[in-house]
Amino acid sequence: MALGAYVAVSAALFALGLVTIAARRNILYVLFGIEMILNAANINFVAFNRFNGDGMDGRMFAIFVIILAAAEAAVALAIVLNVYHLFGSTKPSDADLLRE
Amino acid sequence: MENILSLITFIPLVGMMVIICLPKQAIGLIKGVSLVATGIPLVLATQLYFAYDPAHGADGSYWAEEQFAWIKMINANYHVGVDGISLPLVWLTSLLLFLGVPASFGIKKSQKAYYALLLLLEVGIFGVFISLDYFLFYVFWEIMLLPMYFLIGIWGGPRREYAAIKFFLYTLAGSVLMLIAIIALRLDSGTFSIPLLVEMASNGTLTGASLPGGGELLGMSFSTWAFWFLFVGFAIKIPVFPFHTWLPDAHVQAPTPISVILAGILLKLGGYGLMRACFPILPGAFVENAYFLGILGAFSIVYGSFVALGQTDFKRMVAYSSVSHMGYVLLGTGALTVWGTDGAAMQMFAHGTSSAAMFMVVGVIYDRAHHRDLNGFGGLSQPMPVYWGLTTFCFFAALGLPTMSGFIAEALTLVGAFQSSDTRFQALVLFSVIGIVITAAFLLWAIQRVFLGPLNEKYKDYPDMNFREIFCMAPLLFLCLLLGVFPHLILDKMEPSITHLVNLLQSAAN
Amino acid sequence: MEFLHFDPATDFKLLLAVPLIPLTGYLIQIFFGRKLPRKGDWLLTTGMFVTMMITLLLFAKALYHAYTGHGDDGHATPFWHHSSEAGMTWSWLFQDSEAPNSPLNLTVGILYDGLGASMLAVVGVVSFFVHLFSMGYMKGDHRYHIFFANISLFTVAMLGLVLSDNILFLFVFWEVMGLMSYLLIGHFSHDPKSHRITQAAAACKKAFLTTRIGDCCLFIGFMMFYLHYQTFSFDGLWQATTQDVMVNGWQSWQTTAGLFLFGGTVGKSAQFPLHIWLPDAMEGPTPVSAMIHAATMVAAGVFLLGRLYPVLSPDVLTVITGVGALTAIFAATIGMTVFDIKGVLAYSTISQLGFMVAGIGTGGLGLIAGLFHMVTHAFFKACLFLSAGSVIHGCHHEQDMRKMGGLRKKMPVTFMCMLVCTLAISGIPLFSGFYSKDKIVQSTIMTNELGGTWASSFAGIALPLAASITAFYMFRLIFMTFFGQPRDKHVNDHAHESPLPMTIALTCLAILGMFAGQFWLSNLDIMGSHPTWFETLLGVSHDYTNLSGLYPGVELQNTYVGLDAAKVEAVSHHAHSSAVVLSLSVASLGIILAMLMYLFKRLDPAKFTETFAPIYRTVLNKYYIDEFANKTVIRGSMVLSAVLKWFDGFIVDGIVLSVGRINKALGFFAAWFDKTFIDGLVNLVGAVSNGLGAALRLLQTGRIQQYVSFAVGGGLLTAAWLILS
Amino acid sequence: MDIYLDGMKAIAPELVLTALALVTLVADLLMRGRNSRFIGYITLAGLAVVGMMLAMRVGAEPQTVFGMVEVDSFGTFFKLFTVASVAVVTVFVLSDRSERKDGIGEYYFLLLGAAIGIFFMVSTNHLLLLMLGLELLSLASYSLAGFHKGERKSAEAAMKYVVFGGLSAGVMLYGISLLYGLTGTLELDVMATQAGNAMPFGLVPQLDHNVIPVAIAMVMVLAGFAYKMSVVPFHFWTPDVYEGAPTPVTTFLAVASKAAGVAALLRFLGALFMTEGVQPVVEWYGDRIGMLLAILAAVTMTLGNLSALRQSSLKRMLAYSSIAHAGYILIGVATLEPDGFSAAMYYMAAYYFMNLGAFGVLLYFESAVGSDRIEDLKGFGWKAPLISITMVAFLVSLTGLPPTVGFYGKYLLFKAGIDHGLSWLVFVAAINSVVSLFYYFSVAKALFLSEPAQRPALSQPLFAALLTGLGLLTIWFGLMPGSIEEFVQRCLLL
Repeated sequence: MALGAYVAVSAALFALGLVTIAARRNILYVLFGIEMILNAANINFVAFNRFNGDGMDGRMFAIFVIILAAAEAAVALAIVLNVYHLFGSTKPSDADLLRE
Repeated sequence: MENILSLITFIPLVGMMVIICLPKQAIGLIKGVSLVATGIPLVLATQLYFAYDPAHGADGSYWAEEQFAWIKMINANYHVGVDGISLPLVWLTSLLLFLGVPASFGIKKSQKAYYALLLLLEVGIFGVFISLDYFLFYVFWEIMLLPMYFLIGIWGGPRREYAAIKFFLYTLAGSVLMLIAIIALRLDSGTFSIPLLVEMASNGTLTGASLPGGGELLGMSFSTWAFWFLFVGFAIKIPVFPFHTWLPDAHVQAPTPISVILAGILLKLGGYGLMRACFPILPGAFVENAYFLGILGAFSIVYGSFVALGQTDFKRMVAYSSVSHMGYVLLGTGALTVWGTDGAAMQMFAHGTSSAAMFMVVGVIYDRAHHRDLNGFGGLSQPMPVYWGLTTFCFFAALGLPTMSGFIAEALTLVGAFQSSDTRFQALVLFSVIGIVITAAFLLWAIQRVFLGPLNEKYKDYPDMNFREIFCMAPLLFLCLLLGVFPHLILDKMEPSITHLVNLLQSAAN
Repeated sequence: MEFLHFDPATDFKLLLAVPLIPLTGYLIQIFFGRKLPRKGDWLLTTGMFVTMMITLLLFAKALYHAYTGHGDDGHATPFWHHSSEAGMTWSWLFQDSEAPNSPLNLTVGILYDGLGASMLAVVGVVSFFVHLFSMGYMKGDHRYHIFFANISLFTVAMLGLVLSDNILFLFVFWEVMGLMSYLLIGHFSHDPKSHRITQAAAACKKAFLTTRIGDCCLFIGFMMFYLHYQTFSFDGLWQATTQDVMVNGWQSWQTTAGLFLFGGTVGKSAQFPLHIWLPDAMEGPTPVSAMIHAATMVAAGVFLLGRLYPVLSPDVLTVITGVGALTAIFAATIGMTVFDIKGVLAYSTISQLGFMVAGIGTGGLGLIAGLFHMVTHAFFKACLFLSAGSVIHGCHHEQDMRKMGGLRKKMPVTFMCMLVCTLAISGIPLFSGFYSKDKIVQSTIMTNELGGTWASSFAGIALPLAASITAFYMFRLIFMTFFGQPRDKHVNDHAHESPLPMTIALTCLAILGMFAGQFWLSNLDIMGSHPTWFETLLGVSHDYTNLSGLYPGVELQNTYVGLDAAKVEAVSHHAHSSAVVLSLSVASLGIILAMLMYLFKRLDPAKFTETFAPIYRTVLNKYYIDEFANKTVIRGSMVLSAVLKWFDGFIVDGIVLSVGRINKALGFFAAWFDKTFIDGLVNLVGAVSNGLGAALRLLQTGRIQQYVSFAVGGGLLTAAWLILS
Repeated sequence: MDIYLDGMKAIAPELVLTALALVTLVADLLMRGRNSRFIGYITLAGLAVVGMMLAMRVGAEPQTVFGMVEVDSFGTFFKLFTVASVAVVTVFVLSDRSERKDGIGEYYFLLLGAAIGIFFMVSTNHLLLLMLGLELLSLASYSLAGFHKGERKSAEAAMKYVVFGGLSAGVMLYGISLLYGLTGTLELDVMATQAGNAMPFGLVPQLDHNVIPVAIAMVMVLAGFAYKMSVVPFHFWTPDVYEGAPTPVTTFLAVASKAAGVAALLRFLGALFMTEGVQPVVEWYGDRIGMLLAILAAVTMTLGNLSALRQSSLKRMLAYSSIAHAGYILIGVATLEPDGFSAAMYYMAAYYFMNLGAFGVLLYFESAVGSDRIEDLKGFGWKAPLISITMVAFLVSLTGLPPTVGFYGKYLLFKAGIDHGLSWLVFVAAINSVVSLFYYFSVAKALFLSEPAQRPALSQPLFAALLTGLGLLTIWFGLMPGSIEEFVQRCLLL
């Protein structure tokens, strides 16, 4: 399979992630969106590593990113839970005390 | 004394420290310390004035120089010195600040802070007048703003907040432009030293060539934009039309002693800055634009006087008269003649005394009536004859009556400008003369409205000026008269330095 | 007669003392006057007496020299001294660093010549008598000591002006006189008891401002000369100008500069159209009117012309003649309609000043005559004013002539003095005015015959007419005041002769007014065909082509140029006889008319005023010149100032505000700006959200997903820029 | 094994810091959340040790350990900076009257964790470690922002921060992956210096071939830095998070976190465009990036200042002000020249003094007045003169007026800008500093230009002493800036 295909999939995933973050009305989806972006990057890393020949940099990076994503999800979920407690909603736009 | 200039400058700072350490309640002590801390510089400055050998300035060198490295990384030095242009202003500063202390005795609010700020202000002003290093100059220039902001803002009139920030804003707007120009000059020349910069300028090596793109900015050549940036910085302080609108507000809102210092000295910083740190450093651009500066000067003269004529607020009127009077400084220097520049330098001193006295005049009546509406008085010469006498004296000094220093200054300026090799200046001089007539008109009209005619019954029990008020005003009026009759007392000191300056500029013109 | 020789070494010290004595007096008076016995009047009057004696002594020396000194052609050598002879010069601007002769410096000294000597004496004498008169007249005034201090300082300035050897110092003293005039006119504006307190306050301001316009012209004038000749000294200006003109002819700038110089005269000597301040200046105490506004200060403009005559181009002289003649006739006509006793004298003064100026404008003989008229006029006009003052004083500050009448018996001394001086001003032989005024008329005739200008033709008609009118209104004054029946019983009952100091002053001045013209007693030259003492003193020749007594070593380029001396002399003789006839007839005509109307009541003035009602009203209202000036110059200035004030507040200041206004579209800035700067004036916060820049604010919505979108959008823009650039 | 040991020695401060973090965590557990102050003191002591260790390293020979950690003076500068900021923030936490006394032991742990992230972030040329450091910092910051669990504002701030931060990190990561794909390496200096077609091939062939992918990758990576520094258009989170987070946390975000972003950006750009042996085409591309940064600088400072103008909350105003300052710092960065970088570093140091000070005073006002609204400070200057005067010194410095350290910093930035053809940007910055005067002095105005307030002052001598000390240093380094500048120059020898 050509590199282009991997990159296309990753780009699509990245774009989908962005749209999810920006458009979904549930904070959990927003977090999913972030995960999608991270995974889009992961696809890239692995694919590029495969096509760039030897070396393990890309794959290593991908592993670290997976760990990062997990950590971030943990922290984010804790925060979201707290928000849900205080605002009684999972809609990100409901939390808008802080604004102009 | 080796370090006389540093002593003059920093003794007020010591005084300020002492005041800060004193308890708030020890008002007598605070006033005493202020008097001493402003008095010693006055004595030292007087001594310096008489010790100064004017011939020293004929080759552009400085007196009582001190120099040592300050910030080595950028080659900024603590370099101070005076010449015939700055010395009279240093002396005037020491005098006005000294008189400013007793003039402030009427202030009852937070006196400790007031006198501390006053002394800090003095440090800044002295610093600007004696600095020969551009970086040092700039630092002092800005240091001055802060105490002024608070002095107007805390002890001022009803709209003091507006006036204070407006003052700060205008001056800062000018000075950031100045800063850019200073940096560009430094990058081009590798030095902050004003004498060195002047020397390089006269050798024609200060062209911006070592800046990227030859130092062009927004399509202007280096010397042009650097000149205008510096000029605007100083012109705001003078103030020249159209940068003057901070002045009436600042003056009107400031308490009397601060107005006195503002009009007496702070405005001079602009004119002084032009002569010391703008024109000789960028003589080429100056010569190119000299006529335009002349126009600005002449227009300010006439414009200021007409606007003053239309005022009903006593203090605002006096403030606009400053706009008018300071126009001579630009007109005189722009003409590039020795007399014109002498006149401009003298005008700074003369206006420093007469306008300071005028603000004291306003202060006297404001303290009693708590308003300044020119139309609200009348016949005050009956209960207050001494006040009337001194006011008349002062106003006639301001309108340039011969035998007063203002006349010498204005006459030298006008005759000097008339002789300019640029004959277009003749038209400007003729135009400026309108300002002389109108100045007389609004001052006399003010006298008529305030002092003459039937007495307004409300004011019939007003006490005449007390000793303190007379003490603050009399020395200034005496100076007006003294220098009007014996102008050589000051012209002798200034002239060699000024001739040197004019020669420098003229050689750029050729 | 050794003591009458002029000795520079001592006499210049005396000359220096002349202004210094009253100056010292002034300083003592201003600080301690209130505490001195009699409020210090004796001190200043004594001082003035000493001053007067010195001026008279020095005048005598000049005269002695003129009558005994011999020159090559039998004429007296010019009496002309400069203090540099005694080593008395003063480097004014610089003393330390400049060579004394550097063009940058200004070296000043004292110039003492025939003109100066006579003027100095006039000032000394008049000032002393005015001081003396004031001791009686001002008695009881609540600012008595200040009054004396002020007239004393005024005298200092006038004396200094006369002694100046350069135009700049003349200008200095000129302006100081303006100040003192201001203070003295406004004297009553501090007096709560005065019923004209408001008018006095306005009058002093008007006087100063009007003359200041002239002063500025003068300043411009000598500045222009300085530009070309680098000198302020009279001597230097004469030499430089004549030499320049001999080579290059008269140039247009000289005409312009000359007109500006003349502007000074117009202001100070109350020539049309700047004469408007002088009638108002009568608000001042009468001694002030006598001294400042009749004898000395207003004469300074004429004196100035005398000093600067060689630099005035023929075109300027033409204008001077025209303006002078116009002023003479025009003020005289107004003088006929005024009922205020001082007002008549005021217009009479303007008219007489017009005579002098017109005379100087005709040049040569006219110059001498004009200056001479300045001298004689000083005496008789001072006396007239003081007499009027005496009348007013006697009538308890009543100035309206319609309420007087029949005062002849109540105030005999005043009447006699006033009559003498009226005869003098009317130009009756034996009285001083005749000899000077006659010569002015003679000069106009002469000029016209030698090829005159439009101005001299006009003067030739206007001046005799004015002389006639002068005689008319002066006698009208005499008849209305001193003759007939008392018109107001109250005034008349309380009228009384003035106290001794006043009458002494009056008498002495009247004597001078009678004899100051020609020594007709000694050579019975009643018609004045011989040179007057003044001409002798100035050392002018018979034909008036040589004025080297006035301007030594100067070949005048504007006086009878290219004319044969013999022809000039012949014309002069011829003109003299015509002038005498003309003068006498017009004077008689005026007097007879006045007698018919006011003494014998054969003609009713009311009929005339009815017949010529529109003209009368115009004249009565002083040709509406004040109104015109008010409507144009003053109103114009005020409107301009109001416009500029508005401009300053709303446009210039508004530049910053308009930055804010532009930013209204851009957002917060304007809102903040207005909130802080136009406190509560406009609440723009609402308006802001309508603007473009609401975008900026709307961006910070508080919604995280929108932030994300904006950030992504911004990032895309950034990437686009990076790619496209 | 020697290499391994040397490496451990080289990263000893990081190790000690990690240990310290663990100690605080364990201690908190052991004390069961009681006596949290004690943990604060432990933190301070530990930071002092770390600080001393770092100080001893200044000027040491630079070395690379474990193939990716650069131990050099540049890093040391920012590490010292971080240690100092964290120490001051710790003191803030200790003095924060609104903070609970107990159960906040993890506060210190999180601060230290963030510091560890910064430590690694600023000392690597390897994109992996950079990313890890950045994420560690971010994760700790998210938690800190939401530290006040019961407060809606705090929770909202944390939520916004985590979403925006997650997105930014994701974008940056994606950019890194692209960069990796384009160049075949994660090491920045290799990207810049590699020429020819051998593996890894570096940036050169890509730039020769087609710049668009590189541009996209670059912008994505820069977005990560921009987010940390609050540069437009990645600044949106700043005002809201700053306002909602506890004030000491805000201080940390404004000072240490921003400095970390600056440091990482400087290192990124330095390694990519300014290393020895950089290929001409890469250098050329650097100029484009520099111009991009210059434009962003202009927009950022203008937006920050204009928005700050109408804030009524001091805290939010300082947030916008910190955006504006990011713009100023970018002037130095955009020059892509050593003197510009040193100016930026100097300004960072200046920023440290004045902003810590300003936030400290804010903290004081919050305790004393109970509000951060500027209006509520009216006349308080007369009640608490010392702190208020100190505040004026900070404000003057923030505005950039002499004689303060902020002025000198601005001077250096302007100088670098003019010297490298960015005069227009300097002009914009100059105008901006005039604008900034308005809002900074609205605080001074409120403090002093009104009648004395009724509310009594709060006596906190130690805290006041700390602030006064910062104030004096602000002025002292303004008058005698030589020492810091020398230090900066020594540290910049990359």
